[in-house]
Amino acid sequence: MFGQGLLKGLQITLQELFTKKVTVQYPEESLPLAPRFHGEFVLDVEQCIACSLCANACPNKVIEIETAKLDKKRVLTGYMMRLQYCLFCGLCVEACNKGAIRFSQKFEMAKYFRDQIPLILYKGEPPVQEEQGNTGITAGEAEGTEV
Amino acid sequence: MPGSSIPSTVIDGLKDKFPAIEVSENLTITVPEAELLSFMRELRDNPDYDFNFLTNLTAVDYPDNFTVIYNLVSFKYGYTLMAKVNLGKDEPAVSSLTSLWGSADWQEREVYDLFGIIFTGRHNLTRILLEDGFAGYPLRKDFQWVGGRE
Amino acid sequence: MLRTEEITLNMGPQHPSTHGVFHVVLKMDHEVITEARPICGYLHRGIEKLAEARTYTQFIPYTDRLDYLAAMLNNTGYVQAVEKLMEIEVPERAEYIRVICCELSRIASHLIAVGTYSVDIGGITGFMYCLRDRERIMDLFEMVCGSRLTLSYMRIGGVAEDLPDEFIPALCQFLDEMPSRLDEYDGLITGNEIFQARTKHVGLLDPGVAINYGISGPNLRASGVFWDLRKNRPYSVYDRFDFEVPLGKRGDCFDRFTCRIKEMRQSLKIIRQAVEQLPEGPVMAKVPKVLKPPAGDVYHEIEGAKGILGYYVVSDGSNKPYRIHVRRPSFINLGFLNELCKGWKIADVVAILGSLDIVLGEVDC
Amino acid sequence: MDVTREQHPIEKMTNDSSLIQQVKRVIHLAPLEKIFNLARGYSLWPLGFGLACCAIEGLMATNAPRFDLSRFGYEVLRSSPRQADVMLVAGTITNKMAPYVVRLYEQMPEPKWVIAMGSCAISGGPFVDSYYVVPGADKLIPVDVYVPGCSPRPDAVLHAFMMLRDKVQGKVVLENAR
Repeated sequence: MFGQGLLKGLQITLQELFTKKVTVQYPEESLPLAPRFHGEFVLDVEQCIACSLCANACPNKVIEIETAKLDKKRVLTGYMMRLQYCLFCGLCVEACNKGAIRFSQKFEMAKYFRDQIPLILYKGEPPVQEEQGNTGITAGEAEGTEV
Repeated sequence: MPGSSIPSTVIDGLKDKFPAIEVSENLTITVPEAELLSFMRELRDNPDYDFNFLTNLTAVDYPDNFTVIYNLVSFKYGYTLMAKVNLGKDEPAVSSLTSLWGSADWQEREVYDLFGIIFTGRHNLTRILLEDGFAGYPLRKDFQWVGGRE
Repeated sequence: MLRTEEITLNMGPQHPSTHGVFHVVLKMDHEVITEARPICGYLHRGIEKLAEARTYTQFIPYTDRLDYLAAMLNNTGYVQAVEKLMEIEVPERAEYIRVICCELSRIASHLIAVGTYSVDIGGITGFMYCLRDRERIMDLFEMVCGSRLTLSYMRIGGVAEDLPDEFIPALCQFLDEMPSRLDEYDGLITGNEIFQARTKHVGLLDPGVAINYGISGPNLRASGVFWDLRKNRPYSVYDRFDFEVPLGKRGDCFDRFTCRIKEMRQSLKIIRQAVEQLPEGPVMAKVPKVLKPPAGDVYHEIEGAKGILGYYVVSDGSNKPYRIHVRRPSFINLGFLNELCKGWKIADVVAILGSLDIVLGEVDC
Repeated sequence: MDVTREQHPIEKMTNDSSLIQQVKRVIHLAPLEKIFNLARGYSLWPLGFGLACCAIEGLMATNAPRFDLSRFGYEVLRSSPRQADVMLVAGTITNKMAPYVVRLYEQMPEPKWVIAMGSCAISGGPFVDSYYVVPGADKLIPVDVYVPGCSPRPDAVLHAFMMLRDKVQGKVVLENAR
């Protein structure tokens, strides 16, 4: 009979009227995010040993690490992620042995200006030079990706 | 994997018919360019092989030569076969297989677009992915370009 | 028949029914299509060239962006190709997790295909229902790997992380509820007379021609050709599952559509078996930190959501691939569009194009 | 000063007819404009224009029941640029597509806004090194809000829409505006 399919469809949509609503009222209530969610990055500066494994694991050379030598030890002086190039794939987090770089649950990263997008996770003063240590060797430069 | 590669008896039969072909260990057949069309026609039309499905057609830019790769599947027997044609570095050209398999049409155009390999004996060999005025063939190893990174 | 002056009509690159940036130049005699010339490449990003500057692991995220509706399948195809080249044995548990994720991805992709096809034909309701259920799969993916769309979950030698504890209960709940949802789609979309009138006996695809043109996946099976790599040439652990391959009879738009709905049911069946059989154990094989496959080449095919997805990987022995080529099913399926549209009316082009279920990221690579 | 259509102050400053036209079009009555902007902020009509992966999240999933863009009044996805206010650049812009993106933007009526969604639209993203990718939508058209992510969640897109609303309604003082 013609119109049967239409009635069936209407019946289904009518049933749906009485089921639980799936809409999340976003700004007021937020969706529960999974623990593994790939949000904005956070850096545990205490843990970071400036090994630049994360920078080397990155497919798109997003991470720029600045280090300085202090008593034959590498010290982190700068950690910047150029989020505009980031794939949010998680290879850097996976590469980190110390668990220093992690994802947070923050996803509201929208900005009005492009120059605010790069995420500066750490910016420290270079340590006081006791010997003639060289500063400012960036991991990115070693790979040949100068900004 | 069951029914994946072609049995060696079939390869031997092919060798008798086309003495010029070379078969490597993993049963990849290298065909001279001149015999490609007749070899492929034999593969498709002979009921012993019945390769009715050209699944993949691509090319590689090796330091010494271009290689065009054909992957064939026989639905009847479940055989798969990889055939290769080596081409010279300057003005590479190979005969087109569009008369045998329709799926060769777009894939040949893609290879022409990205490698600049000419497929002879077909119409409408134009760029498919890039725009018509694009200079160079991007998947060649000597292709130079400037990225947009700041 | 009365002939009129030929009209050229551009459909795309920005058109709601082209599913992305795709351009068809239609030559028409009155309302009848005489030639449909597809122009693609508006999303060509040169992924194959980018692969040559990245290591084997670093290319995994780029495979997501090919067929972004079924990223897990793209991941799997690539890592299996490299594993085949390096002869890595993947742990059992990882194989099962891959199967679960792949089939979820297939369902997600088919849900988008079904939903957008419903919009193309003129019913927004079906789209809303499909997207609602797709969100649940997205939630599952987010649990597993933290992303919704671009997943990058597979690794060469296994998967990135083991399944979280809350995943299996959530998956089982999804499996319980999904069949009734599929019945809803059948009632809403498939059973609708207007939908049937616009899709039945439209865009007929002859099986012989389809094989000759390299068409694969649900589009080929809708024409009645039994060719599903999960059955015909089982890779991974697909030979351990009991499922059917749905086939169509006529090869029209309606068959291509219903094939997808039926395939979703089979995918649910596979996932259920995989969950039951899921073994314990490691999820990652022992692979070296720096992957250097032996020099050589390999071609590996899996059954993607849109058709046969093949990866051709050439290694020169270094840690970066010499060349990677992807056999993209959407690209090859689209090659037949001209012949498929010929003789049909202009409104049917939307129906035919939608039924082919192309993803432009995959077409243009 | 008596500002009429004939005697606009700009005419005293310059003879450039195109500039005079431009200024006459741009300068409006401020209080009225505030009311207009309030209304505009609550009824942005996005252009139904998807480029790549982000279109699935930014246009389809946000319109889907879970996130439901229509709660804000933004659900009217127009396929014609003539009827749209907001262009959501969702995906990679390639060299082949760039002229069309510009043309679509130019076809949109004033006032218009652009949201660059995802890494690709901000800067070329993962494909920035490619030979065929435009490194960012702002190389072609002015962008109002950038949404990092690859691809951003639908909630993040909603957040971007609300940021754009604040900008349209003039609620935020844009720091270091140029």
